[in-house]
Amino acid sequence: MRKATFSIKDSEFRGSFESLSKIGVEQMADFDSISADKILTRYDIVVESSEKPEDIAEQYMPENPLLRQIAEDVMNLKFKVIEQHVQEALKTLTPEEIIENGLLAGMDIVAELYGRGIYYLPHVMVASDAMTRGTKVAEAALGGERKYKGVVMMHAAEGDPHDIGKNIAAVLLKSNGFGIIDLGKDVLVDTVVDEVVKQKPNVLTGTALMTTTMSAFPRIANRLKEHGVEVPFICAGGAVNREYVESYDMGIYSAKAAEGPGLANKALDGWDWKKIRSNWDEIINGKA
Amino acid sequence: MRKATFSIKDSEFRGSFESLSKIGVEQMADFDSISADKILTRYDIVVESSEKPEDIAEQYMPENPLLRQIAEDVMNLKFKVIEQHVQEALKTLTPEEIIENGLLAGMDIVAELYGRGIYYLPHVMVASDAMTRGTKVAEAALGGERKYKGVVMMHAAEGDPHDIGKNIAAVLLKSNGFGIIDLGKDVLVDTVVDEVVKQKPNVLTGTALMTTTMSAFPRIANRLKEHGVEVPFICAGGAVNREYVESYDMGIYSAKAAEGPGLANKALDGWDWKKIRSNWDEIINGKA
Amino acid sequence: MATTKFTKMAYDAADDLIFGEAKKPISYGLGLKVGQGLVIPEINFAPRPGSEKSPESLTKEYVDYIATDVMNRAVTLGFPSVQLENEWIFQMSNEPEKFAKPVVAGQKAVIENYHDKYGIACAVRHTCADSRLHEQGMRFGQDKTHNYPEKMIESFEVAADAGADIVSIESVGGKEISDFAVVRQDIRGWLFGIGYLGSIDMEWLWTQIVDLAKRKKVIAGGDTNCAGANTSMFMAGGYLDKDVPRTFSAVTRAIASARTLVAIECGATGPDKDCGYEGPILKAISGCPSAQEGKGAQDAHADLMGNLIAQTCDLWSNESVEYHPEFGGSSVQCWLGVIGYEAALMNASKQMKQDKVLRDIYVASDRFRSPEGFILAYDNAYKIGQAIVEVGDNYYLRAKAAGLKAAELIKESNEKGKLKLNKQEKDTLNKIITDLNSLPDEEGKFVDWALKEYKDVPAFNPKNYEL
Amino acid sequence: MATTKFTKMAYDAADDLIFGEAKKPISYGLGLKVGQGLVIPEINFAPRPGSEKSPESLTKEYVDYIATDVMNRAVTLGFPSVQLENEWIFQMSNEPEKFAKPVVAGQKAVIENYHDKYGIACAVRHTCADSRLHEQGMRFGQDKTHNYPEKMIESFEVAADAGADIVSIESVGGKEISDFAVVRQDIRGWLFGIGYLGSIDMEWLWTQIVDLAKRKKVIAGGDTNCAGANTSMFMAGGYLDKDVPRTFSAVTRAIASARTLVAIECGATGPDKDCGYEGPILKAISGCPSAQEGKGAQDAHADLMGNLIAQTCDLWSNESVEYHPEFGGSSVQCWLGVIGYEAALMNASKQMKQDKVLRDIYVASDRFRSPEGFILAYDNAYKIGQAIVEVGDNYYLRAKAAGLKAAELIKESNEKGKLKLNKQEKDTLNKIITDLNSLPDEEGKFVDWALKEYKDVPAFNPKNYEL
Ligand SMILES: [Zn+2]
Ligand SMILES: [Zn+2]
Ligand SMILES: [Zn+2]
Repeated sequence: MRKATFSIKDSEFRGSFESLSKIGVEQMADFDSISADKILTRYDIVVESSEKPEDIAEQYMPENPLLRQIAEDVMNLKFKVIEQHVQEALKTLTPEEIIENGLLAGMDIVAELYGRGIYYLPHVMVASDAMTRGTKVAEAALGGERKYKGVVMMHAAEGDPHDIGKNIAAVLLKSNGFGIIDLGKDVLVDTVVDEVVKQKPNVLTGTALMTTTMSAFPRIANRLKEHGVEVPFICAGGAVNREYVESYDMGIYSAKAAEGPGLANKALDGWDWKKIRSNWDEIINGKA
Repeated sequence: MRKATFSIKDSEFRGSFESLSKIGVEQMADFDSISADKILTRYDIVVESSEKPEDIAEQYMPENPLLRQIAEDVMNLKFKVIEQHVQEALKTLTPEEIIENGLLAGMDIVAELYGRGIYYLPHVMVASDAMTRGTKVAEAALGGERKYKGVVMMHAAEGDPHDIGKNIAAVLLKSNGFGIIDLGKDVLVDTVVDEVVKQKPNVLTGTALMTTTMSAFPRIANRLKEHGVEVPFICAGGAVNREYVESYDMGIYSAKAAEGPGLANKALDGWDWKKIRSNWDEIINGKA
Repeated sequence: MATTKFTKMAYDAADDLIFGEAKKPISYGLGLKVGQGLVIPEINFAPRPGSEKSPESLTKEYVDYIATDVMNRAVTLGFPSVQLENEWIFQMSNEPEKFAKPVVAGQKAVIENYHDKYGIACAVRHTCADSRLHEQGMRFGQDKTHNYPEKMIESFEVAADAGADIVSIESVGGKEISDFAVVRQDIRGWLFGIGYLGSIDMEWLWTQIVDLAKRKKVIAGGDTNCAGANTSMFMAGGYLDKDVPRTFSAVTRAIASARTLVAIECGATGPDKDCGYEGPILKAISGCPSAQEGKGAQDAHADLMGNLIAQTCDLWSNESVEYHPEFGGSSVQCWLGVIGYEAALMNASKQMKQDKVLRDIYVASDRFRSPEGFILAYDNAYKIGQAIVEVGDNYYLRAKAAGLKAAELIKESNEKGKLKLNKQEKDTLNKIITDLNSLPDEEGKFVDWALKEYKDVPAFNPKNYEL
Repeated sequence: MATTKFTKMAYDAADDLIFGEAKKPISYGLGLKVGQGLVIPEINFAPRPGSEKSPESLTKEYVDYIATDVMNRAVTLGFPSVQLENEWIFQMSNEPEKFAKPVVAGQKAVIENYHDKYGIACAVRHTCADSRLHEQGMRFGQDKTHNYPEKMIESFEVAADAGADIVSIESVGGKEISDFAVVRQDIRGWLFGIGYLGSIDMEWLWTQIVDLAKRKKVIAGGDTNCAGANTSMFMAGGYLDKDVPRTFSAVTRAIASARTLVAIECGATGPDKDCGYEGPILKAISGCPSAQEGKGAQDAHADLMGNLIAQTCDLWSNESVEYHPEFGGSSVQCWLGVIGYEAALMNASKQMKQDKVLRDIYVASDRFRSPEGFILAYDNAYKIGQAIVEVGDNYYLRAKAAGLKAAELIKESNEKGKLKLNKQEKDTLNKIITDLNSLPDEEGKFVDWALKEYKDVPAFNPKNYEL
């Protein structure tokens, strides 16, 4: 069999390389002379908002000055002074009011700014850190346990160690007033099923970054069904896609962490997984 | 909203175009000076057989000189003289012998040469035309109807007008000794089902070039099942893929027309569709 | 139905042919400027099987999923312009008002939103199906069962009224003969089917499409000999395929160009269809912009000129991909990325004033990969164009001249030792030259011979061509 | 564990950097020659979910389907060479003898057949998984439940013994800190996680891999900061994404290069991993060949430098695609076509003696598309390389220098009016410069501060880094 004559002999390569250097040709182009506008369009700059965060926030700020201060601390990432301000407010306001109308109200503003692309994710994360600090102080003053508007149980799929997506989603849900039960990462199907049956969250979430781990989700869904338990099961992560998630009962697809609160709130409104699924596009586009 | 500044003004374009012509720069490269070997490899030439068709054919030629002549006529595409040679042979040989050991034997050689890449499809088609002419003469001399080794029913899917793939496959199957019932193109599911139930072919084939027409196949399979009929159903064509075809009962995938005879012959060996399917790779690779 | 046939070249020299620029540029859609200095990606897609079960599910697929995904990704990556193409599925052609209208209107609404919000230049092409069945009849009034010729024209009306910016078709005149001929490697039959009958049918069809497009104020883009030359190219395949020799498919491509040219002669303005690989020949003759596809169309098929065919394109296409998820997003998004970045490369080369260098690197990659690409290299495409316009007034003569010129160019390069040919390719090439040269110099004699020779070809009815 | 750190550049000038050629070329596999004048496509794939249910079904998927399809398409299209890459799935890493060995051996047998029959140059890369869990322990003897550190090294043994030509990994040292930092836009934390801890872990890990590779006579290719810088880049996304500003991700990329360099300093020879976008910086410093991916990797993800990143590549990759059918064949075949033709384009430019022109067109396409691509343009990559080698002896200082240099280059171009930045990008850039400049000049002081600052980060255990 004749061998294909494709090989490059080392000497050929070195020869051509050296000759260019000998000639000393300066070949690098003058990149600054090109008009990037004729190659690409900076749509992010095209739609850059000229609105100031403070102006947008104004319409959502609480009237009560103490609550307003707390909301501003959240929005402005003032995690150092927020605890002190919460202590102040506790003198005249209930912990529930402070949490609901101060801390969570501040996060609502942050979410609004994030939705408008004025705040980026890091703002949300750090604002949430601030909110968490303030919340700890307020919760300590509660009589009993804090009542969340709902509970979301979260996990990263069995065999999957990636949890950054889950962690971001947890922060956004917490910032929206949900109680979070975080089972962690690489959580066995058995564990998820047991915990859901035991603790009865309003919503279950799962993230999977690898296609070989996402098969845990339909297994969870089927096992829950066997137990007679039905719960909206929001599935997300790089591996999953809408087609896959909608192929098993309870599966609700989510592409971005920011979609979490919108979907979970529908569960609180009494929508079962079927209703959430069939109205998915409208929910995501804010039209339902 | 600021409009993106991407538009090319007509004047800019014409300007740059004209200046090149004015300069009269002859920019077209000297393509003949490049070494294509360093860019691509002509694998077809690398493995080009140096064997002559006649030498390969020698090992398969019938001994009887009359049959040998007929086989050579097929192999050498001598459609003008083949009828005459068949008439000659009928004086001393039976029509069955002539068909089996002369005409089909010639096509076996053609198939061998085609498999080795020495003959191309057009050779096969024209050889088959020659074989068909010879066969007509021999069949006229038969006492009763010709007995084929098996019968293959073929169609192009409901809604699909493309039939070149089917036509090529039909020629190859006929050249392999099968009787063909060609239902044509854009054949209703009902018609296919009725004809299979009525005529009971050994094998059914279907081709679909468009993904919106291939859904006819599982419907045919289900309807046949309802009738209690099971037949290997070879599905092919640009639209279908193995995963899809193996998703319904009876479906046997085929990527190339040349695979048809190999698969159909297994049905004659008594293999049901399940056995053909699970041994598919081996059959295709000639190892079963 | 007189049309003005091309008897001279729009370009003075082959070297003037370049991607992103055309002698007869055109603007349409929402700010889309074709052939005016930038190459535009054209994304082409198919709905998932099952989505056609109702107009609602089909519209959701095409509008909420496909079109929205496309525009999202185009903006995300910063592509200044994009064209969407829809090749109409059976349901849309069969019941245009019910299935096609909401899709056309819905997609237009989506791109209008993105244009308004971001300023992205965009347009939608609708390629209606040629659903005519040769054996049932290809002219009005012949197919009384399905009325396919009438339905085909109706499709264009619906498309244009509902929001299409540009309409096209992949017409099938002569295919009954070319299918018969290609599997028998009969170049004379192929010439009859596509060069002659195909051209007649093109004239009948495109006169109507151009008229309709004028009335409806949409662009009549162009056609492609997908049904003929692409069948031939796909059967020829690559180095492991042994069905049709690539010298045969190369010559069929040249013949096809003489036929696809008819659309432009009827008044189509381009850009013609992405899968019309004969585009470079047409652009050389007519100066009209063209859409092409190659390495970015691997989702639909492989070819042996993945880079070369970009040489003179004004739109760069992925041919077609079924909508489904990939790791990187939906399939339409992934392939838009592939073709959009290729357009960006070509556009960047213009900024660097190195577009002709890039063009020549494209050509160098595949010039000798196959005779098919070799004859389409812009310098050879130009020569084939010249052979056509020299006898431009006669469909038969010009198609034959195109085929012979292609064969000669291949032979010349092979004899020089540059374009290598395997044994089959060589033998076939010689047979082609012999066969074509054996044909009469007069159309009438050729047609008389052909009508006798091919009278028994299944589905062939001379009445389809008014013969 | 002393390694020789780079304190000078392998190349004299940025302009000497070009695709297809490396100062330290390497040959391996079946006739594969890397960095010796030709660019090679590297096709990367994932098995379908469900195929992992048994070693037999997994082997069938990887060997009978994937590898066979790849080699068929490479020969069909005439590609002179191809490299296959396997990123090990969980089952293969967890039970290497049972699941991985037959796959490795089977694929090797397939490519050997094609090499013997056609002469195609080929090789297989196996990228073993870094399965270590930070909270369970990353050094030997720490994770007593899963023994992941030990299992990870065992994977390499099995891969090398069963037929791998080149081994690589996407290691995760420092990720617990970088994940925490990226969502908070904390560049100092990111520097600690990847620039410092990541480098320490790289040294621990790569000393062992290089030793193993020498013993087993396979190539120790290299690493990538996929776990850090790619997380940052993917979160930054494109023009519609508002999670992480692209000035932040650009600086993380520069910092990552100082960390990925450690593999080479331990003795890895390259080509390193396709998704290591920091590759151009490493090549400028070390002269070792690199694999890259961009517009051909759209199947796995989009990026804002689809053309630019080809500038200095020696292998061109598709990153990953799940095996499934497309119109054009199987997905691996379609994407091999895309990357194979791009390699052909680059190789054709060498024949035309226009490779540097093509390189510059690649760069021009995306230089100003995002700060991320801007700093990787070979001239800027070279400058970042210089900043690294200037303080090359110290992991902390060189990573900080890399980050600061990247930030300065961005700022300079923006102030000139060339690289545009949106408001977030600008504010973030200024904060980055302030933050990095506020850090101590001494590693000891930095580490003391960081250990306190990040002590509560989940899964962070200084013992993992012997601190
Ligand atoms: Zn087409
Ligand atoms: Zn796909
Ligand atoms: Zn990676």
